[in-house]
Amino acid sequence: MKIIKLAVVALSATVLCAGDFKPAVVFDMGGKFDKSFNEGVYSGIEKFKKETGIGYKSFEVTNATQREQAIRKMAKRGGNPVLGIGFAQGPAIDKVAGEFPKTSFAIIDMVVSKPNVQSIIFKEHEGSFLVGMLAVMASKTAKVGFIGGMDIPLIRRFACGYEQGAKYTNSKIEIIQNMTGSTPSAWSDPSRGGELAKGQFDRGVDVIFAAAGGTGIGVYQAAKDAGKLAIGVDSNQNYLHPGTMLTSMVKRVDVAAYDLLKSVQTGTFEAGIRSLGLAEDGVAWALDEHNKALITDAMKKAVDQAKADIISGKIKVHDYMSDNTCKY
Amino acid sequence: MEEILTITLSTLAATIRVSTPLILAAMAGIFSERSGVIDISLEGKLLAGAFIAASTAAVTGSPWLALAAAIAATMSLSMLHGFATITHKGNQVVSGVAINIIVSGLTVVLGIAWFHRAGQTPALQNDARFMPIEMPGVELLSNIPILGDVYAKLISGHNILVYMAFLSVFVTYWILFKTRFGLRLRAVGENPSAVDTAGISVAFLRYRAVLIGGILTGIGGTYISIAQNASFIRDMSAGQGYIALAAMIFGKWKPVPAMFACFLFGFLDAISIRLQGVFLPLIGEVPVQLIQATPYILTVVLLAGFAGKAIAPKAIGVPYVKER
Amino acid sequence: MSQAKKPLPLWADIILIPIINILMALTVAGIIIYLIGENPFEAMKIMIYGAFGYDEAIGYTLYYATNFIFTGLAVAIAFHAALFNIGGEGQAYIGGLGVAILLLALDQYLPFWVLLPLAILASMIFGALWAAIPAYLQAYRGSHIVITTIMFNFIAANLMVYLLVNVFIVPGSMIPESRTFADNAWLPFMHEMFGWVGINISSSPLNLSFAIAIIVSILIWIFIWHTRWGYAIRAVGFSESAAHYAGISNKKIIMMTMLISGALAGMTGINEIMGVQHKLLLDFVAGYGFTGIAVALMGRNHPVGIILASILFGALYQGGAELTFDMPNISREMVTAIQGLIILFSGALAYMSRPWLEKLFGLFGSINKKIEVG
Amino acid sequence: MADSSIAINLRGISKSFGAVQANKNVNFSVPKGTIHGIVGENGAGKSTLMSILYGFYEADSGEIYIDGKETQIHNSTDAINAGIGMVHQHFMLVDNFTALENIMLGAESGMVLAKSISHAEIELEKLESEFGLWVDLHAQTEALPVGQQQRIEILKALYRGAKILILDEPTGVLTPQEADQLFSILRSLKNRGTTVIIITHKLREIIDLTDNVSVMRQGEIVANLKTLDTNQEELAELMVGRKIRMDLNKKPSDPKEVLLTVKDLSFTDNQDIQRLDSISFNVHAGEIVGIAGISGNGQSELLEILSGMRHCTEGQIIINNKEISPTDETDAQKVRQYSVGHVPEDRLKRGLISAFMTNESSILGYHKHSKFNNIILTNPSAIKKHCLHLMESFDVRPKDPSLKSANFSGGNQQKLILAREMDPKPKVLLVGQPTRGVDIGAIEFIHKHIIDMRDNGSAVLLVSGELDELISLADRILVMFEGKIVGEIEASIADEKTLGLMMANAHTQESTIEQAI
Repeated sequence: MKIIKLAVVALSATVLCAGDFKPAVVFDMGGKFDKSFNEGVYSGIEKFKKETGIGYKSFEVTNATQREQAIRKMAKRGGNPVLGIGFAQGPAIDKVAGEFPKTSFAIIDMVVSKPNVQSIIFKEHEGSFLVGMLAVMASKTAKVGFIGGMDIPLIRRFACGYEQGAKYTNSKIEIIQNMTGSTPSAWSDPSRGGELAKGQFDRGVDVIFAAAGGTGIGVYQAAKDAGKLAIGVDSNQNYLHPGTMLTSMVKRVDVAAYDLLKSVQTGTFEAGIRSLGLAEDGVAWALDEHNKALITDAMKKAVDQAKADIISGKIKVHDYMSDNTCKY
Repeated sequence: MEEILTITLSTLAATIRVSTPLILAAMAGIFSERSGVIDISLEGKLLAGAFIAASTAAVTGSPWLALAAAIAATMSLSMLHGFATITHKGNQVVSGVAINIIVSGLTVVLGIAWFHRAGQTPALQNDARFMPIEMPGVELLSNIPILGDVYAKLISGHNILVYMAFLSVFVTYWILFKTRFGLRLRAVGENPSAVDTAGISVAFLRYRAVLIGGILTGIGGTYISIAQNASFIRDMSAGQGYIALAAMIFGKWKPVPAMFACFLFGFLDAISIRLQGVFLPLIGEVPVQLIQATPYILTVVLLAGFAGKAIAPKAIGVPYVKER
Repeated sequence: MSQAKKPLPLWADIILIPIINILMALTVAGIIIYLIGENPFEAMKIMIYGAFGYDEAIGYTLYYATNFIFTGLAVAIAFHAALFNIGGEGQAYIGGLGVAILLLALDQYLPFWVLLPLAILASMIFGALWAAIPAYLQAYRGSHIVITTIMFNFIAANLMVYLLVNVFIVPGSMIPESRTFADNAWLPFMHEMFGWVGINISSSPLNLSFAIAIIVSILIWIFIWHTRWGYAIRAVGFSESAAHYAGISNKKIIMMTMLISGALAGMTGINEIMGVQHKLLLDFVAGYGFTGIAVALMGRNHPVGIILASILFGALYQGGAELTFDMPNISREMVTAIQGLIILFSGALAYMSRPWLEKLFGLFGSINKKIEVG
Repeated sequence: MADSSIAINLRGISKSFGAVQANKNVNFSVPKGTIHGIVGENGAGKSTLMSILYGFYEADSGEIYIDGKETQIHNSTDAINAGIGMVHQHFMLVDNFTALENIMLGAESGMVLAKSISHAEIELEKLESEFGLWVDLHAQTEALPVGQQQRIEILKALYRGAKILILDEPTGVLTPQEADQLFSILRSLKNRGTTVIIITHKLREIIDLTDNVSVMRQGEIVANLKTLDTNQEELAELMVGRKIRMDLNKKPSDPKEVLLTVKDLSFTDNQDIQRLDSISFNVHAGEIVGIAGISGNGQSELLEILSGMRHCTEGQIIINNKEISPTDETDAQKVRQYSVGHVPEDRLKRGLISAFMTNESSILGYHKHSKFNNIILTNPSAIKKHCLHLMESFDVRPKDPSLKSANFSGGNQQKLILAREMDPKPKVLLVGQPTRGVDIGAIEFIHKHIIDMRDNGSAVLLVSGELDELISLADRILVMFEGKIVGEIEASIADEKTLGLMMANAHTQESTIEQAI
């Protein structure tokens, strides 16, 4: 009996920890329904909530000062873990994590070196490589396009992987690239996204990969209106316009967020960098009933092969952020 | 050659698309300001129109109902502006600023309450939107070089609101200069006492002018959310109301010149999208921000009288009080 | 015979009417909250607690208030000369640029007590310069200052994007922001200063600039009502032709007032850039310039009123952010809407309540008289 | 009471604005087809009464009968429908409209303008020839001379079928010749059955033109008379309410050294209109020089230039042996330092700031004076003391420096301004319209103080629209016409008739008074 009792005590100790477990998420400016990055996190934690019945606190940031305020408030109110979405929250997490050394923090898309922070980053270049291949294979004009959000290294990383994948398939392919803007509003400007897409279509592009958050919605809409193809980003956006969405370069932020909560719940949280690529299923290309018709077996085969080669190291996809250039 | 034509045409077509809400808002501004009421709230009305249109379209699926609802909403804002500035003789700029701020907050608040999508409205299916119209004869003309392309890409292939915007310019011109209402409207913006002593109600005249502005901005807002785009996104008017105001001043409060000013500003926007990252000979890379700031800079230059004097209606900004 | 209307007593004019205006705005806001399906009184309670309930909240409230005091004073002083400076947003932005340039250039070389006055000066000069062009155009070319200052807001926004993206950005960074200043270029936070004297309060962005804002308010009060320059500004504001008769140059007053106004708006940069962010970043003004209009209108262009109105708006901002934590249905934009309503009711509809107040007072007056007679 | 031979019958009309009662129980009637004059001093309530008749204001109480029928007039439309037209003192015209558009405005014949225009052209052709009211219908209104603009106003009324025409101070901006033309038009209107009401404070016009006359004083009608039965003297007495002593017990002047010299002064405004044309004159210490002229002939500009409010284009001004122009960039404050006082023509717009407390208004123009300032801050107690001193010396009531300037009566405001400008004992005193809109008691007081200034050795330049004021106050009178000085006359031998002729510059063409303000 005594042993059992001890076990119960030990168990209850973990349960007590779990009682401290109050997930808190701070979304960034795009908002949790951006159909993309933030929304991916949202669906991950919603799934967690459904499965475990544990609720969470969330906040959507609307100005720069609020990031730090929101994260601190979450930590203060006992939030654990506190998850910050997006690189812009890096400095805030860095600061608040120092003030609350006992709380677990996590950030997506940015590296923060603190003993209680898990930095989740994705190898977007690997996934982009694959959708670049698909784009070229689907293109009839041998011209593919890329529309980024803000002109920042992270987006360049997408672009560079995409370019490399495209050239890998057809070295003569022409790639037209545009960035929506240079301010955070570039993530939520569908009108401009649509105009950029129309501009690319007029120049002969017939497949566009948009890595531009909410701006992408305008790109996909324009593709649909023009009868061209588009590639979604971050979340699986295939469902938006079946027949138009060739595929989506999925960043499994939902899985990452889910795993994070799970790890804190079970006490297996680890600080440090979690780098998620093809091998970890952190990035992928989406194939579902919405785009089945667009992906031929040959395409699927070629991409699956490339994926295996990347995982095995046979194909090296250049990471733009490693040297801020796109040389491969 | 082929490519230059394509790029030119696509830029011009983009110009038309981008100019449409500007034109509608600028005409709204002309009605209001010609009657002596400054209308800074063009921006807010565009935004409100966009929000209500997208919401209505999302719920009912009908673009026409959406248009009607948007117009109703913007007309209520016009009534509010009129109530503050015409009935209560409040400061017109303050009232306009207030409306802009209220709308930019309320659209998000209501959007979240209604749709739970962080202020966005649900994406619309095509039948809930105003879609491009193929004009008759595109096929027929397509064999004619240049002209065929021009017809197909520039003249045809826009949605009905675009054509309404163009129509609004000529209707505005006609009303303003060829009708009794227009004569009185222009008079009340210059000398309200003259209108009052001629036995015409200054307040009623100004209310009508402001309400027409409401109708036009309602159409403009509808265009932004359910024709140009397929949903409402917070602050999606993005300063177009102010650009329209600038265009109206640039056009010296006259409909046709104001339309050309809208084209100019729309063209600058279209070109800034296409010029991005392009190196021009001699100049090097043109900062996109410079192109984006050009409408504002041009307006300031014009207002400074360096590009012909812009003379505002004389009684503008002054609430009408019978002198004592 | 109609009864001659009596003017309202002074207290009704400067206290009662503003309060009625705020109440009307809050009532409309309450109705909206009710329509969204939340309890407006509950929301009010959360907001008040969130704004004043604990020391960190008060810190945030006063931090926001600091910005509003600067932009509110900027709008107010222009109003005194009958100018409508709607460009506080841009002037504050550029003022912050001035602070950042100075601190980025000199934070390695100079100690804090030298940097502080220089930074204040830089914020003022940059803000003033940004106001100078619209001012010049109004004074000497007759361009409408409302329109030009709006345009200058947009020009400032584009200029700042260009500079941040192309000049100030840290190479390889994701975010268009400058590097963080060295510690000696940081204004002390209020919680740090209290810490020096042994009082422990929670950390918040509230910093020394709040004290600067209060000092500036006093200086502006003295300037407007107790110097010959303030006299000249008010003379021009009330009657341009009388000022002209008195030999006060309208043009010079426009220039002087707008330069001061721009300088005040520019000082927002001290709080935001030197006090809180410690680096130059995008959109740090976040609408504070526009809020300044509401603050000035509500504060009746008087520094005391402006400080009170600023605290009210600070409370709205902070309490509003708090509200979104507890009532997910209400977003921070509710505060924006309330702000707009306050501008509407205390600006454009400021005197809506006046006629019936006058009647009410007339009624009381006549009753009093009857009593006296009786 | 339905006497249809009476065009207008007003009964018991009262109207007040705030605390000011503008009309008190006014009764009078005007027979059809007559010209009826209304005279009264400024502020007697004439314009208010006519604005009520025209529906611009609504009376607080009283009835209006038109052609014997009680008529409700709430707004101008009602008045127009009742056949009333009005030519306002300040024309109600849209400057950038054509004459035709202005006439049509509000009386268009249909939704679309083109039809209205052709209709109006035909109608107006008829009216023009019938009454000799020739106007270039397609000219921009602002480009037309005032006389023509007035005709547009008359045509406007007639085009609307007015049977009753009200004219408010129609001759203020006209030369006597233009006025004569106007009168002959009015007579021909009368002969065709139109009833005319004319407001004026010029008694000669009443005698020349009208059939009947009503005299107003302090908001009330004090007399209704047949013009044939009365004369100017009687009317003047009725207007003022007592016998007027034109005689101010003024000692003959004793001019000493020259304090103000004006040489070849010219001024062209920014619309390229020459307002002043080589004016030269002197004013000596101990002398009052009056400036006469129909308003808009350069008097205002002259005062503004001498006081430093404007810069002249050419010429020389020497004040107290100091030259101040034309190269010297000067302003009103600097000119004051040369010992110049300036009582402005427009008291409310210029002389003080209505929203200021009176102690603030009492240093307007002197606010930089070291007396009122410490190094940085103002000295409120010195200012208050100064204000009390001014109020004391000029009997300004109520004696409350913290009261808003707007809350004083016109006479007390004017006294405060005079006190402020006279208190530093300026060598040169410039005075514009010192008694406009001021009640009688204050007028005498003001006149006495101006003469005292002269007797104490100041040089006084007086611009006034009231000829009797000029004649009684001034020692010499200069007459201005079209920016030139066209004559000079000793006040002792001047009378209104001679001055009137000089002001009209009888031998010049009428059409040349253009663009008068």
